[in-house]
Amino acid sequence: PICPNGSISCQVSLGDLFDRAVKLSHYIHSLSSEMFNEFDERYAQGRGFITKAINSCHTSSLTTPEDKEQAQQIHHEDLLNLVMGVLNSWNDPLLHLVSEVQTIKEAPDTILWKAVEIEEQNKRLLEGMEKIVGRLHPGGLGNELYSRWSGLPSLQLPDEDSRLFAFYNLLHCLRRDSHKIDNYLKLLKCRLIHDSNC
Amino acid sequence: GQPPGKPELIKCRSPEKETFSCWWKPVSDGGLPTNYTLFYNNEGEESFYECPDYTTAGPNSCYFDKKHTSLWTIYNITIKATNEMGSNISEPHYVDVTYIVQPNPPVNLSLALNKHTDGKLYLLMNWSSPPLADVRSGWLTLEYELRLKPEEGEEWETIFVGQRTKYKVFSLIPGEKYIAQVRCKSDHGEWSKWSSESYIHLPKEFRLKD
Amino acid sequence: GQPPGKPELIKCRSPEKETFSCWWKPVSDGGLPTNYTLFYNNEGEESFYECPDYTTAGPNSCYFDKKHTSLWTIYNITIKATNEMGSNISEPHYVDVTYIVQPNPPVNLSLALNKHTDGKLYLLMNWSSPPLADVRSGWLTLEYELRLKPEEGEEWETIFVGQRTKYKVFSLIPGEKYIAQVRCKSDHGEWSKWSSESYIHLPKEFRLKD
Repeated sequence: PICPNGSISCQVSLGDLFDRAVKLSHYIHSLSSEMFNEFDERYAQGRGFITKAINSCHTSSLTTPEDKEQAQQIHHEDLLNLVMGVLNSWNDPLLHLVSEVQTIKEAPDTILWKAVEIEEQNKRLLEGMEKIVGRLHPGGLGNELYSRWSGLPSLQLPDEDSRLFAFYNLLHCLRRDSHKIDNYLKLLKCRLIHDSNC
Repeated sequence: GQPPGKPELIKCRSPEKETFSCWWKPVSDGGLPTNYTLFYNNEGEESFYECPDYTTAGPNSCYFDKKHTSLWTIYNITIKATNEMGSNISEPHYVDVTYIVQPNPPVNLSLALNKHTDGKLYLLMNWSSPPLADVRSGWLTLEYELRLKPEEGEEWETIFVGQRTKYKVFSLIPGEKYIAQVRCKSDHGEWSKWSSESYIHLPKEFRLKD
Repeated sequence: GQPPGKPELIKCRSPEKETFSCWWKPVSDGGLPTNYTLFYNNEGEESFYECPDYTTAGPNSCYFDKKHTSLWTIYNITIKATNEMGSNISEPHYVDVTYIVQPNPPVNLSLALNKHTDGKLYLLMNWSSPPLADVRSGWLTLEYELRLKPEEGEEWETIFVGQRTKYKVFSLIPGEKYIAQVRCKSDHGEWSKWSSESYIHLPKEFRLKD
């Protein structure tokens, strides 16, 4: 039974919070990956977008660990702060993605539906992470990281090729950042809940 | 007249881990019109809120839509019954949405007799996930359980099959008429109801091994 | 003699998200000895670097050890073929190690006959993650899939089992000799090859139901 001794210490355990966060981050990345692949197959073939997408994510100013060693050396507080920073930095672009994706010519429902689902689930994951951070660091994490997105005008460009590239780049970055978040959360869960012995 | 009896919250349920509803048992009201209010608060919060929607889930119920449903907190829920003589409050009922997920039953359960390449006959059971859940397969991981018995038989044979949506059954009695059902559950939640029954009449010469 | 044809990069693969290797197809070299050099640069960097290790991953390959492997960044890789008559350069090949993870197969697949508390016999399958994969720290998350068939049978029965490393199988034919294999994939990557085969011969009186 939930809360056997009434409201005393009646809360979702940290382990359960992490389990739910990891299940959500895994789901968000799977959706982001499918959405990117669908868009790439349908709108980007032969346009060489990948060469222009290099080094162009709005979150690249957030220095994140790029291999296992770096990720294991970073303090969990800083890794949590990075995850929060990346998640927060995607709120605004995801909101606009939902409305702008509908303007793409013959955008299939599956892309539209995924954009809506990812925007919703990203907010839900952010709510969960705030709960986890509040549990681990009641005083908060100190300097909040955030990277502003200024890509809306490029999603509304008249020239189709430029506009499609803007979408391609946004979905490429979403796939990348959602994978980072998923990977870091799985690492944090093993470290904080299972003493690095998953 | 009397003040109302103590109300009791019967059950809370979420079909897809996105929304949830709770139902309570009306009290013995001694003939006086009784009014019910549901209050809830989340762990660590002082303030209480009132039920956002008393109608969607039917009489004596409260429906929490997506905006009011959180996976990250435990809800402390109480019901207050009031009539002109006074009021009465239920015991607090604690709810963690992940643990009250009870999907709708699986659908399209089909039974077919198949022959293995090496001649052996077996029963192939096939089914689909419940409509609401199949759209978000990555979000709601469903596991299934089958049960099977001869029509006249008393005892069901129950088989847990994990995330599969088809299953081969070998150990069957030739000439028998079988009833089969399937149900599902999300990782921490409750089993759904059993699906509607499916039937198959095995031919007499249905050998297990030629 | 002729200058070499245009080299072509065939595949890049990371077995555990910590290192990766790339392979290219040797060109038609018109009988002249041809030398290959691999150049790469990382997203946001101007300068190009040469392959750090041409031997570890075998002929016509380049191996990037941990120090030279980063995730979430695009490698721009080209191959240059040179002989005494001249040289030729491949198309650029863009790789993000994040999306080329294909683990080695699981190991130590064992099959054992067990009896359930209710007397039912079942086959317990047990295996371990591939040696190089660091599942313990959470850097790599592996999911598994089993397949099983009677030795003479054509059709494999495939079962996805998520992150578990053991599984109980109930629906089997008594007296049959079974072959089993297991494979794995990183949570968002490519399936490994199937493991080597394991066998078990079920006794005749292996009743599924007493």
